[in-house]
Amino acid sequence: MLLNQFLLLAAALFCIGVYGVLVRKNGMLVLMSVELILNAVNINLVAFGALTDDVGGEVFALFTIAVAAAEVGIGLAIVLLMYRNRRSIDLSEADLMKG
Amino acid sequence: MNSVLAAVSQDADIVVAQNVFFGVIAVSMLYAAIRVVTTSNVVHAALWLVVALAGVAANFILLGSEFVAVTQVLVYIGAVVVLFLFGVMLTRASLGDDESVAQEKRSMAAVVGVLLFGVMAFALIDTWSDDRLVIDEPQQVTEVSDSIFSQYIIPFEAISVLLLAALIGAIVVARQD
Amino acid sequence: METIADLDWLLTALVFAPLAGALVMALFPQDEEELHKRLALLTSLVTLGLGVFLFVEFDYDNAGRLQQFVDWDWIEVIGAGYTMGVDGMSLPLIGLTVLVMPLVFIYSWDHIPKPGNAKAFLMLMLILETGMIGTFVAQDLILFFVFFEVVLLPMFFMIAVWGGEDRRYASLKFFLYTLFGSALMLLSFLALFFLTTDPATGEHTFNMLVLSESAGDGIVRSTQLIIFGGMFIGFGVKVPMFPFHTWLPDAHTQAPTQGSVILAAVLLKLGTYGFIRIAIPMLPEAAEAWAPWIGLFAVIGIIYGALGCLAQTDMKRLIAFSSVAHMGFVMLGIATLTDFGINAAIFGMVAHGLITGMLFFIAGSVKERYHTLEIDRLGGMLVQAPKLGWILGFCAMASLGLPGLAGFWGEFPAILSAYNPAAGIPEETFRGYMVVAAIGTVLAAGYLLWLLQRTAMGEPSEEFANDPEITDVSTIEWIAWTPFLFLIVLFGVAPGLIFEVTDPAVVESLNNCIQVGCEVAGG
Amino acid sequence: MNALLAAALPVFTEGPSEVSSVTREANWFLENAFIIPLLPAISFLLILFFGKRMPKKGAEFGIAAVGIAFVLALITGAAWLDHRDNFDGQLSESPATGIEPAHDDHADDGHADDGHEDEGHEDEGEDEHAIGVVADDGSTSSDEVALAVEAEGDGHGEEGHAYVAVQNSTQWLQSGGIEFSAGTLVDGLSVMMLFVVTLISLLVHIYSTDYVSGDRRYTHFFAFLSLFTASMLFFVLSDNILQMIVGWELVGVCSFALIGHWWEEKPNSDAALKAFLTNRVGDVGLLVGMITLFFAAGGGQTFDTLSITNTINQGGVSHTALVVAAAALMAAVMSKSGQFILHTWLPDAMAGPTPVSALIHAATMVVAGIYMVARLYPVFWEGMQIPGSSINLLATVGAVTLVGAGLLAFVQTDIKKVLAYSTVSQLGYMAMALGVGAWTAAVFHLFTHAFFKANLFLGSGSVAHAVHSFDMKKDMGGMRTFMPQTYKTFIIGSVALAGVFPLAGFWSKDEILVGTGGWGIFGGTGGPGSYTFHLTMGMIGAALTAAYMTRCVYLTFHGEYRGGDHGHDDDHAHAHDDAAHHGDPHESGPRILYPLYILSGFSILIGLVNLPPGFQLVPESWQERFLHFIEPAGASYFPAVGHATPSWSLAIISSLIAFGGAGLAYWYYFVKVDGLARSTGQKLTELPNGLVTTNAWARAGHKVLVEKYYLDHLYTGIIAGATKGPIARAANWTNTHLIDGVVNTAGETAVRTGRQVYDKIDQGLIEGFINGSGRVSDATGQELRRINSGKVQNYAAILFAGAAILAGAFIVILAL
Repeated sequence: MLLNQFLLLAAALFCIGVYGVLVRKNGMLVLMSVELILNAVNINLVAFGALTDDVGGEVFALFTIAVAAAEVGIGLAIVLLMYRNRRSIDLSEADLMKG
Repeated sequence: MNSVLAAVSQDADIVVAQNVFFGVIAVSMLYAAIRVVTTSNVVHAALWLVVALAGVAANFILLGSEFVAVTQVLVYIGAVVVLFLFGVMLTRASLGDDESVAQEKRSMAAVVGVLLFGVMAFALIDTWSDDRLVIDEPQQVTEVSDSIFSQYIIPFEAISVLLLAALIGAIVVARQD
Repeated sequence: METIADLDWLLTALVFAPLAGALVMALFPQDEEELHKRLALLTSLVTLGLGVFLFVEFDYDNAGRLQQFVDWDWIEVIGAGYTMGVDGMSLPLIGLTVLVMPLVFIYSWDHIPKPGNAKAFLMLMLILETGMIGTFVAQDLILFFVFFEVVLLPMFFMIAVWGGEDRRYASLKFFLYTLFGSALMLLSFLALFFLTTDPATGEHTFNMLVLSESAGDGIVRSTQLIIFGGMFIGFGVKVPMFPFHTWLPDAHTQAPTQGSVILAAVLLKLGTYGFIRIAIPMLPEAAEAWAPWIGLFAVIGIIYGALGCLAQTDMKRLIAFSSVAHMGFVMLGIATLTDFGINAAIFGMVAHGLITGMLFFIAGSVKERYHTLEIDRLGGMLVQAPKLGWILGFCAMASLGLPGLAGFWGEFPAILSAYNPAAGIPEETFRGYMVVAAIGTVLAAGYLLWLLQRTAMGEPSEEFANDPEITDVSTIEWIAWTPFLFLIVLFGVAPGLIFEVTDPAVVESLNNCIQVGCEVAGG
Repeated sequence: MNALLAAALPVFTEGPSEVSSVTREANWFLENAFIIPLLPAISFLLILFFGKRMPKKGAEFGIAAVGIAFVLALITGAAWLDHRDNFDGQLSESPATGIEPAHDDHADDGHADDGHEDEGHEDEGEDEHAIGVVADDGSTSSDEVALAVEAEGDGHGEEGHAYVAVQNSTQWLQSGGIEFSAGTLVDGLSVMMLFVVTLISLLVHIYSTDYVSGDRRYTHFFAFLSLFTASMLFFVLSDNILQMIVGWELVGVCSFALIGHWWEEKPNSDAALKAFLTNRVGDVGLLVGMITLFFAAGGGQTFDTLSITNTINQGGVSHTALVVAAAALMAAVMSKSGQFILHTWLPDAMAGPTPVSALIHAATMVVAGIYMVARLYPVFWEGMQIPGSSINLLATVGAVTLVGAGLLAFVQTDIKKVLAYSTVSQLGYMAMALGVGAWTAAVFHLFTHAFFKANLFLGSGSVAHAVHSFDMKKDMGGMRTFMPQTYKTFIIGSVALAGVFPLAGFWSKDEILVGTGGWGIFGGTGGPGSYTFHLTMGMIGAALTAAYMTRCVYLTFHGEYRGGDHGHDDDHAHAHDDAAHHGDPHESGPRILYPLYILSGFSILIGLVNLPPGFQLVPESWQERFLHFIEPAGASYFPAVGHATPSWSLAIISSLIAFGGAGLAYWYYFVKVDGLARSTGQKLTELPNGLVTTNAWARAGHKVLVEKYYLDHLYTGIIAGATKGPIARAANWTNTHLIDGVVNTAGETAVRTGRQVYDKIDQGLIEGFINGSGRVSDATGQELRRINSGKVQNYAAILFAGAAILAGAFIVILAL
C-alpha cells in the first residue's frame, strides 16, 4: 500500500468537511462536518504512525478522539443554548460579529 | 495522479486484496461524507456520518491500528452520533428541508474546498510519492497503553482535565436557569 | 558576534513579569476594580524595576554585543531555540516600552473606557507588554514571530471591545492587515530557515545570530529578493509604510486612548525594529537592491501622510496620519543602510513613540472633556484649559521637529543620511528623496500648527463656552504625562544618550554586511 | 535637481583642512561665552515655573538675566578688543582638535585627533571618540605658528596681529562615526551680535514692563522674550552649522509664539502661522544647503563652521557644490531676512506686540539670514562668484527687495507696517551689500540699523500706547504736541534711517553704496566687483527711505489730531483693551521713554565707530575701527575681500538724493497737504489722497482745485521717482494678490489635494481594494460576499482560502 492513498483520502475527507462547515446553516450539521475534519486528521496521524512504526501516531489519534468527544459535548451545549435563546439554530442568523 | 495509479498497479500483485478493500471503503466513505454535507435531512446526515466514521475505522484496521479502530467505533458511533441524535431531538430543529442554502455560498465553499484539496494533493504527491506502508502485523494494544502511561503521560493527564472541564463547561452552558 | 551571558534569568523575568501579573489578576473577581488597577500598576512597576535593573546591568562599553544572552532549547524538532539577548539597538526600545506601560496604567486610573471591565482591559495590556518586550529581546525567528503575534490579539480585543463607533470594522481591518503581513513574514522566515545552515552544526536554524552572520550567504540573489519582499510587506504593514497604511488611521481613531498610545508608542516600532534587526542584517544584498524602493515608499509616505493630515477633520485621525509621515522619516533613515541613518531611525522611533504617544493622550483627554474630536467644533482650548493647550502646542512643536526637542533628532539625521547612502545605492535618487523629505517638514509644520490654531487658539465656541466639564489637566494626567514631557526635552537636549547606545550595535550589525560584500559608507 | 545634487558630490578626499586663525586659549570671557545665552535660558525656565508667583510676574527674572548677559557681553566685547590686537597665545591646529590639557572644564570634549602627534596631546590618546574622526595628516603646530606669523604680514593693522577667532567646543553626541559638537565661536562678528542682541533685548524688556502691563499673558510674554534672547544668542555664538540650524529654528518658534501672542483673534494666529510656515519653506533650503556643505566641505565628518569655510576658502570644494549650497541657503535667507519674494510674512508679523516687533522683527531675528551669509561668506563668495562679477543672485535679490519694499511703504496707513516695509528694505540693503562683496558694510549696516529701527518701533509703540491704535490716518496726527519726547526720539530715528550726515545710517549706507564699486566716476572704486545696477538701486532706495519716513513723521506727529472720538477700534491695541480710556493722549512713562533716549543716543553716535578712511576730520587711528575689529581680514577661513575706496563725491551725491527724496515728501505733506487741511479745515482722512480718491474730492465740492492738484501731484510724482502710486500699488497688488495669492492658493491646493487624495485614493482606491475584494470577486464570478458580513462561515471561508493560498505560495517558494 502506498502512504499516499491514505493521505489523499484524508485530504478529500478534510475538504468535504470544510465544505460542510462553510455551507451548512444548521449548527448541528456544522458540528458533524467538524467531526469529518477531525477524522481526516486521525487518518493522517495513524498513517504516519504506521509509516514510521511509531506508536505515537495512534496515541495521538486516541487523544484526538477524546478531544473530539469533548468538543461535541461543548458544541452541542452551545447549540442548545442558542436554540433556547433564539428558537433557531440557523447560523446565518448568528451575525453578532457583523462589522 | 498518474504516478499514484502507476505505483498502485506496481504494488498490486502483493496486496491486491487490501487495495481492493481500501478502494471500496474509500469510495463509500467519500460518498457518505458528501451526503453528510449535502443532505437536507438532519437525521439522515447523522446516519450518513455513521457510515463515514465506520469507513474511517476500517481504514484504521487496514493500517494495523486495531485499538484505535475499536475506540473509533465505540466513541464515535456509539456515543457521539447518539449525542447528535439527542441534540436533534432536543432542539427540535426542522427535520425536513431546511437547507435553502444560497447557490453563491455553495459555489464559494466548493471553490475553497477544491482549492484546498488541490494544494494538499499537490503537496502530498510531491512529497510522499514513493513511500510505501508495510503493515506486517497489527499494533499491540500493550504497546499503545505502555506509551500512553509512560511517554505521553502528561498529555494524557491534560486530556483528562480537558474532558472534565468540557463536562463542567457543557453543563454550565446548557443549564436551564 | 560574541555575546555576553550575564544573568540568565533577567530577560525571562522581564518578559514574563507582566504575564505573571495578568495571571495573578485572573484569580480575582472582576468587580474589584481598584484591586485590579493596583495589581496592574504594580506589575508594570515591577517590570519597570527590572527594566531599570537591565539598564544598570547593561555594559555600555560593549553596547554592540548581545548581553544577558540566553540560548536554551525550546522546540528542538524544528531547531527553534529560546534565545534572547539585548544590545544597543533593542535597549532604547525596551526602555520605551517599560516606561510607557506604567504611565498608561496610571492614566487608566480614572480613564477606563466604556464598556468598563477594568480587569479584562488591564490584563490585555499586560499581555501586550509581554509581547512587546519579548519581540525586542527575541533572538530566534520563531520566538520573535510568536511574540510578534502575541501582540496582535490583545490589541484586536482592545479595539473591538473598548473602541469607538466603528470599532468592529477597525479592529477587523487591523487584524486582517497584520495577519496578512505576518503570514508573508512567516513564509520568509521559513524560507530563510530552509535555505540557510548553521556552519557550526550543519543544520537549519532559526537562530538570528547565525542567520545575521551568514547574511544570506549561499542564497541565490533572486530568491533573496523574494524573501526580503515577504519581510518587506510583513514589517511594512506594521510600520506602516505607505501603501499598507490604511489600517492605521482607523485603528488609531477607534482604539481607546490607552490603545492608541501603546499602538503609537511601541507597536509601530515592531515593524521598523524588524527591518533593522532581521531584514537588513540577514539579507544585506537584497536590502541593497530594495533600498531605493523602501526610500521611495518612505518619502511618498512622508508627503502623503502630511497631505492626508491636512484633509482631516478629526483630531485623532490627524495624529494617526501624522504617524505615517513620521514613520516615513524612520524608514528613510533605514533605507540609507548607513549606520548613521539607522541610528537616526532608532532615535526617530523613540522620539515618535514619546511624542505621538503624548499627542494621543491629549486627544483622549480632549475627547473626554469635549466629547468630540471634530476640529471645527473645538477651539479656544488655551482659554478654557490653558495647560492642556500649551502641552498640545509643545507636542506639536516637538512633532514638527523643532530642534531642542526629541523629534528633531529623528528627522534631521534621517534627511542628512539620505544625502550619502551606503555604497551601491543610487546616490542621486536618495538626494532627490532628501529634498522631498525636507519639503515634508514644511507640510508637517503646516498641519500641526493648523491643528493648533484651530483647536487651541481663538475664542471657545459657544457650544462649549460654559461647559463645566472642560477642566484643565488633572493630577493623574500630570503624573502620567510629566515623564513624557521631560524625556522629550531631555532627548532633545542630550540626544547622545540614545545615540551612544545604539551606535555600536548598529555598526556591529552592519559589519556583518561588510563581511559579505555589502559595503557601508558614512563615517 | 537630481543632476545638480549629484554634481555636488564632494571632491573632498583628505578630510577638513587646517584652520590656522583660531585658538582655544584666550581671555576667560571669550572662552566661556556660553554663559551669555545660558542666562536667559535659565531665566526662561524660572519664569515658566515660578513666574506667576513672583511679585513682578516673572519680569524680574528676564530683566536680571538679560541685564547680566548684557554686562557680560560688554566685558566680552572689551576682551575681544584686547584679544584682537594683543593675542599672543597658541593657535590650535584645527577647530575640531587640540584641547589644551590645562583646560579641565573642557577636558571631556573628546576631540582628540590622533592625526596630530603633538607631544602635548598624547595623553589624550585613550579618548575613544577619536576613532570617528578621520585624521588628516596636516601640518604640525609649528607650521601653524609659521602660518600665523605669515598672516600677520598681510594683516593691515598697525598692531601687527592676525585675526584669531576663539573657539571652544565640546562633543554633543556621536552617531555613525559623525561627531556633533556644540561650542562657541567668538570673533568680531559674534561679539558685535552679542552686544546688539543683549542691549536691545534689555531695553525691550524694560520697555515691555510698561507696554504690556496688565496683559493677561504678561508672564508668558516675558518667558518667550527670555527664550528668544537665549536662542538668538545661541545662534550667533554657534561654532558649527548644525548648531546654527538649531538656533535658527528656535528663534523661529519664539517668533511664532510672540506674533501669536494675542491668539484669541484669528488674524493674529494667521499671521503667526504665516510667519512660521514661510520660514519653514526657507528652512528646506537651509537643511539642503547645510547638508550639502556638511558633505561637500565638511567631508561628511564635521559641521564645524570654521573648517568648512576654511576648506572652501582654500578652494577645496567644487564650484557646483557651492552653487547648490549657496542657492539653497539663499532660500533660507530670503525667508528669514524678508527678502523679496518671501518677505510677505514680515509685515503681517506686526500683529505681535510692538516690543516684539522691535526686538525680533527689526533688530535681531530677521538679520539672522544676513548673519548666516556673513558667517558662511566663502560659500557665497565662491558660489555666487562675487568677485569680479557685475551681477549675482544675492545682490540682485537684495536690490529688488530694497526698492520694492521701499515703494510699498508709501501706501501703508499702519505705522508699524511702514516700519516693517522699511525693515524689509534695509535688509535688502544688507543682502545687496553682501552680494556685492561689501562684507563690512553689510555687517555695519546691520549694526546701526538695529539701533535706529528699534528706536523707531519702540517710538511707534509709544504713540500707539497713547492712542490705542496703529492707524496713522485715522487715529494719529499732531502727536508732537502730546508726546514731545517720543517725537524727538522718533525724529532722530527717522533721520538716522534716512541716512543724513552724521547720524548712524549715513555712514553705513554710504559704505554700502561705495562697496558696490559701480560708477567709477565718483571715485568709489576698488570693490570686489563693478555693480552699477545695484548702485542705482541703492540710490533710489535712499531717496525712497527718506521720503516715506517723512510721510510717516508727518502723518503721525504733524497736522491735526484725528483720533479721540472713535476710541480703540483697532485690533492691534489689545494691551489696553481692558484699561479705561485715557481721554487725550499723553506722553508715555519713563520705562518707555528711557529706552527711547538710549536708542536715540546710539542712533546718533554709533555710526562713528567706522569712520571711512580718508575722513580727515578725525585722527587716523579712529578710522575704520569697526572694520578692524569685526572683519576677519587675513583669516584663513575668510575670503580676501577687497575694500572700496570711499569718495567724498559719492557721499555727497547720495546725501543729496536722500535729501531730495525727503524734500519732495516734505513739500508734498508738510506744505501741500498740511496747507490744504488747514485751509479747508478738514481732517486728513476726509482729504482726497491725490490720485486715488478723485471722486471724493468731487463730492467735497472742490472739483477744480482737485483736478489741478491731481495734475500737480502727478508731475511731482514723476520727478520724485516716477508715479509712486501705481508702481507701489502694483507692487502692493503683486504682494497681496500675486505672491500672497500663490501662497494661499498653494495652501488651499495642498488641502484640496490632500482631501482629494484622501477621498479618492485613500478612501476610494486602497480602501476599495481591501474592502472591495467581494466586489472584485463578484466580477470574476466567484460571488464572494463582503468580508465583514459578520457571518462566521464567511470568515472561515476566507481563513481556509487564505491558508490554501499561503500554503501554495510556500510550496512554490520551497520548490524554487
